[in-house]
This record gives sequence, structure tokens and C-alpha cells, in this order.
Amino acid sequence: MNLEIVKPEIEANIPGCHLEMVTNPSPSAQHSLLLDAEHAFAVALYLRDAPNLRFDFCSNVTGIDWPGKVVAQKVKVRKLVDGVEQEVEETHTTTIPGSLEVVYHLYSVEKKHGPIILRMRTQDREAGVHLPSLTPIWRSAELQEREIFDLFGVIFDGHPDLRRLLMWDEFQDHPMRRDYVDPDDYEYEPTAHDEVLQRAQQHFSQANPVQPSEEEGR
Amino acid sequence: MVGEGILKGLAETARNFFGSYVSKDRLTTVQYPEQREPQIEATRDFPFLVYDGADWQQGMRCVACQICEKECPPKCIYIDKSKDKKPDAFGKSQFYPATFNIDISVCMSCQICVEVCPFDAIKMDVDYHLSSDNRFGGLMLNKQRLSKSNEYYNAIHPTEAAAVDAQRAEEKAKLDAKAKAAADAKAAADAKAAAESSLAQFAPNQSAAGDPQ
Amino acid sequence: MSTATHSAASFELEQATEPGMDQLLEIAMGPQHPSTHGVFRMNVLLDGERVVRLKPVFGYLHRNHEKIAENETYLGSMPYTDRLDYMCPLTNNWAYALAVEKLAGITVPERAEYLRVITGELTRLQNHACLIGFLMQDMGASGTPLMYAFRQREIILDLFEALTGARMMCNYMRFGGCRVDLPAGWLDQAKKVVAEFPLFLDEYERLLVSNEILMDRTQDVGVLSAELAISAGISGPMARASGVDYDIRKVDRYSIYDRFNFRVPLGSHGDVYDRFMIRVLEMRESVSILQQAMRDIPEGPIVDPKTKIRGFRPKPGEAYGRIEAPKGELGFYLVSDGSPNPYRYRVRPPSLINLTILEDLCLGRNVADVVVILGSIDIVMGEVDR
Amino acid sequence: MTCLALWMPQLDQIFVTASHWLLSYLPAALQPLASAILSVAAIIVAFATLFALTTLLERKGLGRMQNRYGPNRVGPCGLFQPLADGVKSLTKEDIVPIRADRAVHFMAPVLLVAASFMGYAVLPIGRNMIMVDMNAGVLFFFAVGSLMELAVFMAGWSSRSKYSLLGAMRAIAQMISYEVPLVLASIVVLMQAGSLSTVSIVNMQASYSGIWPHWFVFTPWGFAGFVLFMIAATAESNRSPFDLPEGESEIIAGYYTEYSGFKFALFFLGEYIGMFATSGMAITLFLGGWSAPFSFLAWVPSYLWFFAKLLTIIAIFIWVRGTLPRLRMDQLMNLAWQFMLPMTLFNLIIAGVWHFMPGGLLRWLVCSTMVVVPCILFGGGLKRKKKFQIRTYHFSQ
Repeated sequence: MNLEIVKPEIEANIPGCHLEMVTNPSPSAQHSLLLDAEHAFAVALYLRDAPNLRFDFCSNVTGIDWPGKVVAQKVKVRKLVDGVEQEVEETHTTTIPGSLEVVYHLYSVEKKHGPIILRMRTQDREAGVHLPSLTPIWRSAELQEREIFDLFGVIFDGHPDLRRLLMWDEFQDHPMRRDYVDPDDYEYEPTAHDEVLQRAQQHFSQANPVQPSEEEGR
Repeated sequence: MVGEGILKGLAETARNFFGSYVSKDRLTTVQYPEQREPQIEATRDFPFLVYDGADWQQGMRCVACQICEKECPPKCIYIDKSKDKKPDAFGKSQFYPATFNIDISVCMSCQICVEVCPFDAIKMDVDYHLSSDNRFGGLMLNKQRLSKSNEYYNAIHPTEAAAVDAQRAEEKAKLDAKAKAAADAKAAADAKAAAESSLAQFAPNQSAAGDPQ
Repeated sequence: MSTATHSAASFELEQATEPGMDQLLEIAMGPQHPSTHGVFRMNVLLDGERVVRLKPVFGYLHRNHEKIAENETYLGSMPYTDRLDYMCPLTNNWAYALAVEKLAGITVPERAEYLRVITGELTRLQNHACLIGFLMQDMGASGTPLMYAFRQREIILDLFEALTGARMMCNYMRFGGCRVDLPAGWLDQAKKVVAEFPLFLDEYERLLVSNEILMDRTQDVGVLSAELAISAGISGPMARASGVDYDIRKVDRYSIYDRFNFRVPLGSHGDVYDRFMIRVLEMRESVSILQQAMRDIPEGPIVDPKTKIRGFRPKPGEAYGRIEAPKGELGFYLVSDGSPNPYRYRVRPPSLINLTILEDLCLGRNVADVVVILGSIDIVMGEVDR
Repeated sequence: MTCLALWMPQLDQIFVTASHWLLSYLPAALQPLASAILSVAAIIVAFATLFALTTLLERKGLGRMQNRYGPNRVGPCGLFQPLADGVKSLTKEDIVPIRADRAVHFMAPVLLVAASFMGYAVLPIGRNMIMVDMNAGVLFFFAVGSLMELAVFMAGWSSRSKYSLLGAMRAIAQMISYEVPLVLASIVVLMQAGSLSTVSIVNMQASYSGIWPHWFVFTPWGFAGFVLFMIAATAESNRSPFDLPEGESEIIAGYYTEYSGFKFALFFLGEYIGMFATSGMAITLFLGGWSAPFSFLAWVPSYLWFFAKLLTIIAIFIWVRGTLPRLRMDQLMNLAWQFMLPMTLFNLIIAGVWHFMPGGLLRWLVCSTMVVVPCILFGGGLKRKKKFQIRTYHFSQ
């Protein structure tokens, strides 16, 4: 499906919507469309119902975490140092804000074409970021959006039953985020690796007076 | 007629009931401790270390390059590199693993360590009688328990081992030729003494390596 | 452990507060239940034996496969894919290899494509045969069909072991091909197995297809309409049983499926019986594909020589690759940032997404139907929970 | 040969004479009590052994049907497997749910076993081998049989488990529904025999014309009655395909979900003993009890014939279990009330017609048609209502 044809068509039909092409440099060349959150629902509905498109099958929904980056750049600047103009290196840091991204892969059962890839991004990646849910359009997003809510922490507005899917309800964090630190309350498992062993031993000596009876057999 | 399909099904189970007494194909169960399935050559379960010759410490092919440790998906291999070096089967002076542990309670028999090993030192075993009464130590195999001879490797995976041996023999021949050429060149420059010393250097290792052909 | 107790507690609270609930019976079917196909749980609200509400609870087997894969090399995730849908490791391998090949632009030699088709279709045969066995087990057939299926599966697993070295955790596909070539005599043995498979199918059909009890239990039970199937992303035999003409082997024509002559069976009712029959018919088509593939397999290399085993770093970008796995559309979505580990690795699990409509199918049916409907969806918890 | 002919009647009566001989040593006042105790002990031992044997046969038979060996590790050919199972269930922990009604929870399996054994009082196992020749024997049998329902419900109710409750509900619904056709199917025999005494029913069948016996199953109404009785008996004893009360894929183990250890084994025992009892009643009513199938085989001891017939019926039970999937509750009820009940009622009319028509081919023809036609009608009605059929499938291009 050629996005260059689809994109102006959508823009013509959904007034005010802002689409952005995200090119994919890899050999797969699966380019995608970045939607803005306000018009995402309308665009998705159009994609499903437009008679020449009919993307009725939402195959895959997933999230990607893009943490904010601090990029340090060394720039040579001319400056007056001790009254003499010199070329001095200075470090400029720019902060690229992070975001959580949700990706939808759409196919058409009726027309047998696809995929078309939609993306949505949140403003930041703090707790309680919202995106519109596309579950009312494609039922298949129901469990997958729940999974993204569970593992990434994106709150989908309009989702009929937004609960955690894989983790238990009382779980706090979102494990698929890049900065997730796993708690060290795992079962003691003998391993040949020092760091795991150390953490396990530390945990057991602190939290639990019962030491594992067997030493690892190195 | 109601019940036709039920009668058909009953006939089918009756056929299987009597068939299981007649036909061996139907009764596929293997009565395990008494009967064994024939060993399939490609079978793999856990890795072992190959050594050449008679002495496992002397002939160990592993040079502690630690590639397998890095590539192992569940990270079940642990290697300590030795401080000193010793000559390997080709006569090159190499490191050897001071510690080589595989935790087979973690290992998932994926064979990636075998694929990445450039020295044909680690191969997959077929021994599945591994029960142990020691949950932690019993399944942590150390260097000695992991070492198995090249003959054993030839016995369990004959086709694969033959190919490996042929390749190693070729490599060795190349190295020998190279060494010989170097020796000849040296002999041309110097007289006999140098050639003798180089021969003396190779002689013991050749015997230790065993004859790959 | 904490999952179970907490959820149970919250549930009891709910039961007490909602009006009219005191007349209903709340049952947690699972996670330890004989017919939930693993550690799956359904919170079922019953009026007598009629289902009023059904909420599936997932995650008992969750191990965050995707996070593990983000910390592994690309190759290092290959053995983990075996453990997703452990009934069909080879198609999992294939889907992952396909996604990576798309991501890195690797071509696959022809012989390797044939090997993939052969192993993939053998996987489909054994998965469908066993699924029908499990379905009958759920229906209370005391395991007879299941045992016949397992007898046949054993023969196919022996083939897998001779080729890949393992019966279930095959770890066979590599990026740009396959790991090892066929051992001597394998093809003849496989031809024999495939030639005998229709005999087993005949036996299966005589035992099951016209059985009145089975028809009574399955026909018009768990009817899934084509519209809902498409909207809910149902794929594989389950969608085709509802009459959705969508087989990725035909639509995407991935690998070399355009070379084979095979038909796609379609159901018209979308009930459990159709799901069962579609699988029987698909096995027959798979046998035909296998016969064609084993006849035509060429000689040649089995792996793309340019692909490195170590230090494999695809260029930045992303790719979504999908295949028609026995359970439905199995897709892998990969994002590369140029490092040896995938930046994002996502499995599109057909088992999980096919469960989306579980409640819709079960409402108004009774407990006995719930297990049959669940059995006909064909789930493997390793894949659902990942 | 003559010696054998002389000894065979002796062998036939060996248990009877042995018990008389034993009792003759006791004072006359104690004799009735001792006689009862002796017979009870004999029945318990015989049928408990048969139970052990059946569990083994069932597992082996199912195994062979499924292309497996079945148990073959304990003892030669796995013969001691039941013993090992018994030891295992005795050594297992006896778990009672905290909130269960402990007394009822304990009594249920005991009552089940006791009730299932009581039916044997009126079953003639061999010639002159019956505990009580009651003149209302059949009535007593069904009355005692319905006690099992109470035991099952006690088990399900007292466990305080949702699955147990569901299982008990299913069991009650099923057993009461099938009690009706079970009794109705046996009434045809009572009509013909004119007696409720099991002994006289068997005696009526134990004569021969030529080599053929006068078993009731060899008449149209008797055959229909036998088949209906067996279907109802399968449902009564919760055997596959009517094993809904304990349908393990749906409600774990039904009413005995919360039982473990020896209590569980008692449920198992009670169920099998009940199954033997109903099968024994089917043999008594339709298959000529202990009588030989051919007149020239009449010299074989009568109790051997009884057990041979019993084992044949058990084999059929096992065979059916190995083949058929389970029915659903509503289908089970439909079968009971829409097929079994009208068929058994119609069978009464057939039996009456048979009784009043003069013997001969015409009687056979008329009665057979009268069996086949309603069977097709009612069965077809069942099928038509559900609209199930073998389907054809199309392929996409």
C-alpha cells in the first residue's frame, strides 16, 4: 500500500488532521503514518470504512518506549579568552524528550492488501499519559491495548475494559519501559554468574533470614 | 438413522483394540528402562567439551575465548581464563579455561554455543541420564565432568564428528606445512640446529593430539 | 500466588455489592482446571449452569518474553521462540526468521525455503491432529482421539528430532536459511510418514465426523460471525471456519507458497463443528503441499552465506513479518537501532488475540460448552502469556 | 464323562452346600444370623474383587483401544495394580475442606457404598444363590438404588465447593430423570413374569425350546426393554457418555471434587458396585440370570454364567467409554424425557400386544415393527429438533 497516495486522501477527507510520514530506512521499507491524537479515531475510522481502503483487520498493536535522551554536542566557538579571541570547545547538551509510541498494523481482509502502519505518540513518558483507544473500531485491539497499558503505561481513552492484562492488578510499574528496574525479590536460583548470585544473596540476607541451604557448586 | 455414527466409532475403537495386539505400528509406546529407542544421530541435550588424546587436561580444545559465554542466551556458561598459556593441539600456545562451568539446570539445549565456537571445542551430548539428588551442585557441571574424548564425540555424532576431524586435520596439515616451510627457510639460513629444535617442539604435541585421520 | 488471592478477594467484594448477584454462582475456572489448556483462568458467573459473564484472566505464565529478547542478540531469541507456542516450534522459528530477514534484507536460498515449508507443514499436521484430540478430551471422550493423535505426532516428532536434534525445542531456522541440511534417508522417511497420514485422517474421520453426540455437542455452539471475526482480528482456522477467506499463505504469498497447488477450506456456520472440520480439511491440504514440496525440493545451499552468526547487526529500522502459523497469524515486529540486540521485539500471538471473543462466544451457553468453545479456539498458554 | 456329569451339579451347588455345612455346626438359634453374615461377607468379597479386577480391565482395555499398554508394571501384566492403588489411596492424606460439614462429608461415601451393596440382597447370583428371596425383590432393588442419589447429594452439598455443588445438582437431575425409564423398562418383564420376585423371573427364563433359552431379550419388547434399560443404567451409574456429574473436563470431579484418599476410593468403589448391581439386574431381568445361553451348556455352574454375562456387560461399558464423548445436560434431559420415556411407555403396549397375540411369525412381525417405528420416530424427532447433520465444505479459489 503506497502511503504517498493514502496520506493526501486521508488529509482531504478528515479536515484538520495532521499526518506525518515516518520513513523506515531498513530494507523492509514498511513506512508508517504518524497520527495526531485528536484525529486518530477519525482517521482510523476512515481507513476502515473507505470503500477503496477497507482496512478492516487490525493485526498487531504494540508499544515502543523511546526514553528521553540527553545529547551532548561539542561545538567550537570563537570566544574571547584572556582578551584574545580563541577557538574554544564547548559542550552543549540538548534534551530530546522521550515518548511512548503505539503502533498499529492494519491489513484488509476484503481487499487483501496491507499493511498500513499507524503510529501515535504521547507528549512525554511520565505516568498517566493518554492516547485514544482504537478498540471501538477494531475489537482485536482490546487485549493488545490492555497489554500496552499494562507493560508500558499508556492509558487508552475509550477502551471498554482497561485493566492490566499480564501482570497482576496490584503491580505498580510498567515492565516494558526501558528504564524499568526489576525488583530483586526473585527466587534464589543457583547460577554461575557472580552478579546475579550477589544480588540474590544480598536480597536473602536482607529481606529473609532463611539462607538457601545449598551453596552453588562451583 | 440415529446411532449410525456412534456405531461407526465403536467399530473404529474395536479395530484399534484388536489392532494393538496384532500390529506393532499401532503400539508405539517404548517400555523405557528395558527398551530404548534407537539413538538418533542429530539428538542433542547438553553441551560437553571435547578433548583430543588421552588426557583431558592436556588435550582440551577450549582456549577460553569466552565467545560461548557471551552468546549463550540463558547465560549458563561461566568461564575463567587461565593466567598462563599452554600449547594446544596445533602447537600454538593458547590460554585454557581455569574454570569452565555449565549450569544445566539453566541450559536450554539450544546449541548456539556449538555454532559460535571457532575451535570445535564444545559439542552437544546425548546423555540424558542426569538425575541428581543435589539440586544445586549436582546440575552444575565443572570442567572435568564436561570433558569428553574425541572418540566419544565420534561415537555419538559420527557424521558431524568426521567432518570436524577432517577439517581439523586439514588445518593441522596447513599449519605443519607452514611450520615446515618456515623451518626450511630457517634451515637454509642457519644449519641443522634450528630445524632440530623445531621438530623437538612439535613431536610431543603430535602424540598428545592423537591421530585425527 | 498473590495474583490469585488478590483477584479472588476483589471478586468476592464485587459479588456482594452488585444487586441481584446473590442468585448467581461465581466460579473461577482455572488456573488449575483440567480443561483450560494450561494455567488459564476464567471467572465465570453462572445462573444455574448458564454463563452470564465470563472474564478471562491471563498472565500466570507471563515471563516477559519480549523484554528478555530485548536483552538478547537477534540469534539468541531464536531458541526462546520455540517456547512460545510449544506445540509448533518450527513455525515460530520461521515467523521470527522471516521478520529478521525483512528487517535486514536477507534472501533465503531455495532449498532452505523448501525445508521451511516441509517442516512448517509437518508442524501444522501435528498441531491440528493434537488440537482435535484435546477438543475431544474436553468433550469427555476419555482420550481416545487424543491418543491416536499423539501416536501420529510421535512419528512426526521423530522426524523433527532426526533433522533438528530436538523433538519440541527445535531451534532450527536461521536468518537466511536453516541450520542443518537433511540427514541421509530423512526425505524417504518423511515421504512415507506423509503418505500414511491420510490413513490416520480416515480413521479419525470414521471415529468422529459422523458421531451424533459430537455433532450435537458442537453444531451451533459458539457461533462466531464473519464480521466479528474480522473485527476482532481472529485469524487462522478459526477465522476460516467463520467463512473469512483469509489465508496468509495465499494473501502474502510469503516464502514459496505460490508454487504449491492447495485449497483453503472455508466454513459457513462458524461454530465449533466447523472449526473442527476446517482443521481436518486443512490437514489434507497440508499433506498435498508436503507431497509437492518433497517432490520438488532442489539441491543447493541451505543458508545465505553472507549472514553472519556472530555480530549480526541489522541497520536501524523496523519490520513486521507474519506467517500463517497453525493457530493463526503469527507475527513478529522488530525495531532495530543498529545494535546487536533488537530495540523492540514484539510477538503478535494468535492464541491471545483469538481469545478476544471468548466471552462473546460463551454468553448464554452452559459450562460444558465453555470448555468446548475454549478447546476449539486452540490456545497454548506459552504464547498467550508470553 | 459320567463322573463329570455327576459332579457338575455338585459343583454348581458347592457354595450352597458349603454354607449349609458350616452353619450346621452352629446352634439353630444363631443360624439365620450367621447365614446372613456369611452371605454378606461372600458378596462383599466377591464383588470387591470384581471391582479390583474391573479397574484393571478398564485401564487395560481403554489403553488398548487407545493404542497404549495400560498398567503393566506392578506384578505380572500389572495384575497387582489395584492393590497398589488401594495402598496408595489408604496412605494418602485425608483432606476435608475447612468450611465443609464434616459429619455429612464423612457419611456420604459410607452411605454410597452401603446403598450400592444393598441391592445385591435380591440378585440371584446362581441357582439357589440369593440372600433374600423377597417377593417384592425388584421393587426393593430400585428403592435401595435411589438411596445412592442421597449419598451423592450429601457429598456434593457438604463439601462446600462450587464444583461439588454443580456436580451434585447434575447428579440429582440426571439420576432422578433416568430412574423413570429404568423402572419403566423393567416393568415389561414384570408384566410378562407376573412376579416381582427375582428368583421366579430367572426361573421363567431358565427353560429352553430346543437349544434356545427363553430369555426375555429374545423378544422384540424384551430387546427394546434391554437396550433402554442399559442406556438408563449407564446414566444411573454415571458412566460415559453420561458421566456429567463427574465430567472431569468441565467440573473437575463433580460431587467428589473435595474428596481425597480413602474416601475418594470409596466413591470409586461405590460407583462400580452400583454399576455391577444394575448390570446384574439387567442380567436377571432380560438375560436369564444365571441360566446358560444354550441348553447343552447347562452343566456349567450357574454362577459362572452370571459372572460371564456381567463381565460381558462391563466390557461393553468400557468399550462405550473409550469411544464416545460426553453429552451435555440439556441433551441428556432431552434424551430422557423425549426418547427414553415415550419409548419405555410404548414398550409397555408392545409387551401387552405380545402377550395377547397368538404365537407365531405374525406376532414377531407386528411387535418388531412396533419397536422399530417409534424408535425411528422418536429418534428422528430428537435429531430433527437439533438439526444436526454432516456438512459439506467449500474451498476458496
